[in-house]
Amino acid sequence: MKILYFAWLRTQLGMAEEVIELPENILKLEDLLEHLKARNAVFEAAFSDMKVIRIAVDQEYVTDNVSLEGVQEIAFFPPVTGG
Amino acid sequence: MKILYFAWLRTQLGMAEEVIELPENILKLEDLLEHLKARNAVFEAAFSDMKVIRIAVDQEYVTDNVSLEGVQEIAFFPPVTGG
Amino acid sequence: MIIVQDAAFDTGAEIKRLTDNNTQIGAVVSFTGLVRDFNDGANVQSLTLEHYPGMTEKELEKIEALALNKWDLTDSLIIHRYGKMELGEAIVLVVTASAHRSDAFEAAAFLMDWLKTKAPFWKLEENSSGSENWVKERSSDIDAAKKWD
Amino acid sequence: MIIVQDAAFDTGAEIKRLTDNNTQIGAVVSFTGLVRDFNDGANVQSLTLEHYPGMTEKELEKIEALALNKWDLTDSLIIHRYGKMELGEAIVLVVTASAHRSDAFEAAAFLMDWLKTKAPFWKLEENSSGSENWVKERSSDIDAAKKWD
Repeated sequence: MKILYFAWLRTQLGMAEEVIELPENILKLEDLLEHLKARNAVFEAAFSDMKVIRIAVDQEYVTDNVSLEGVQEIAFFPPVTGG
Repeated sequence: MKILYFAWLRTQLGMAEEVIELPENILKLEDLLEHLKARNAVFEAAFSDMKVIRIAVDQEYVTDNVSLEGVQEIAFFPPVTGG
Repeated sequence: MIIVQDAAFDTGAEIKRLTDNNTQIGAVVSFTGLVRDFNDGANVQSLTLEHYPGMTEKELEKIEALALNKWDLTDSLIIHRYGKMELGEAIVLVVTASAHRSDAFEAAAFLMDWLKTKAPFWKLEENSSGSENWVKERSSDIDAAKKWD
Repeated sequence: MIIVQDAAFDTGAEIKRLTDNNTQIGAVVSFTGLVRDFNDGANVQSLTLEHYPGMTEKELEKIEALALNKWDLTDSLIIHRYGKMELGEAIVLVVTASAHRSDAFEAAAFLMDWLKTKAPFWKLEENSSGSENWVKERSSDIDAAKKWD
């Protein structure tokens, strides 16, 4: 599964994208978030306030704790500021 | 005093403008209208429905029976349709 | 700025002229009104716009001053043509520039609504059959203008 | 039509392209968003716009489809740039064409409000002091978008 990071999340994590093999116990979005935060202090800090993080699953906004079955691409990013 | 007519009022009256010497008994706008309507059937018909006539005195819209003292220019025209 | 002219204008060039060399502008809204092939009647071929020279300019100045007073605008422009125009030609242009998009949008809509009900212009439609028709006042235009009272 | 590109665009040429040869259009509204010299911070010198290729296009298509469904539009166009832009450069263009001006005005305002809150773009401001700053979400943008719900 591909994970994308944009804007300050990208610069803070020092990473624009990564490809991960999901451990078997990670079934839903919340599981993935816990998995990422458990990596190190940088990830934990970046995802400490989920109010300032938006999530897209296969390029569609999600706000629920969706299943990751069959998902190809997840993106984490700050609220958008285009226009 | 100059009187201007625009749009269908101009074509109906066959006149874009005229200069008239006001008779002494014509003091207000309503007096002028009666004076014009008394001229002939064409003027009477043109001014028969004042709901479809707008009036500007010295290039300012008026809706009241204003005094004509010192007035240089009166215009009669249909509701505007620009833009 | 207000301009009343018979000549055609170029919307893009006018927008550019208003915004060039002003780096405080974040939002520019333009409205262009064109001669379309149906209006009061069908098969409109051309329009002739009559106006009241002198009063037209005064009314447009007043309307622009109201907008500049009501919204936070960096600049504004109204161009209104008179004379004969063919199908697809631009009749009127309103451009508003502001730091903020809501001011630019609202002011442009206000300028058009007021111009439609206050500026002394009259449209004569020429149809393909050769007949002519003075365009009638629209109640929707009156209602649109009232919402700014 | 939606276009996501790094190249600059010409507002006037785009408006012309949308309206030429369509004589049913009576009203064209354009919104151009420009890099201005103040935003979250003062002394903005340039902006870099990051986006999410793929999702950006999908979101813009959805927003345009909503507008075309909600208003009576002859045509519409959204151009949004990404990459680095200097002061005064155009970032975004929305053009709406309709037989009626209220549809063109409302649809353009809606497109901008939704684009501001839904399209995955992020602005990095570069200030004259050399510092960089990710622009923050604005509550006024969220409120503006809510009014169309």
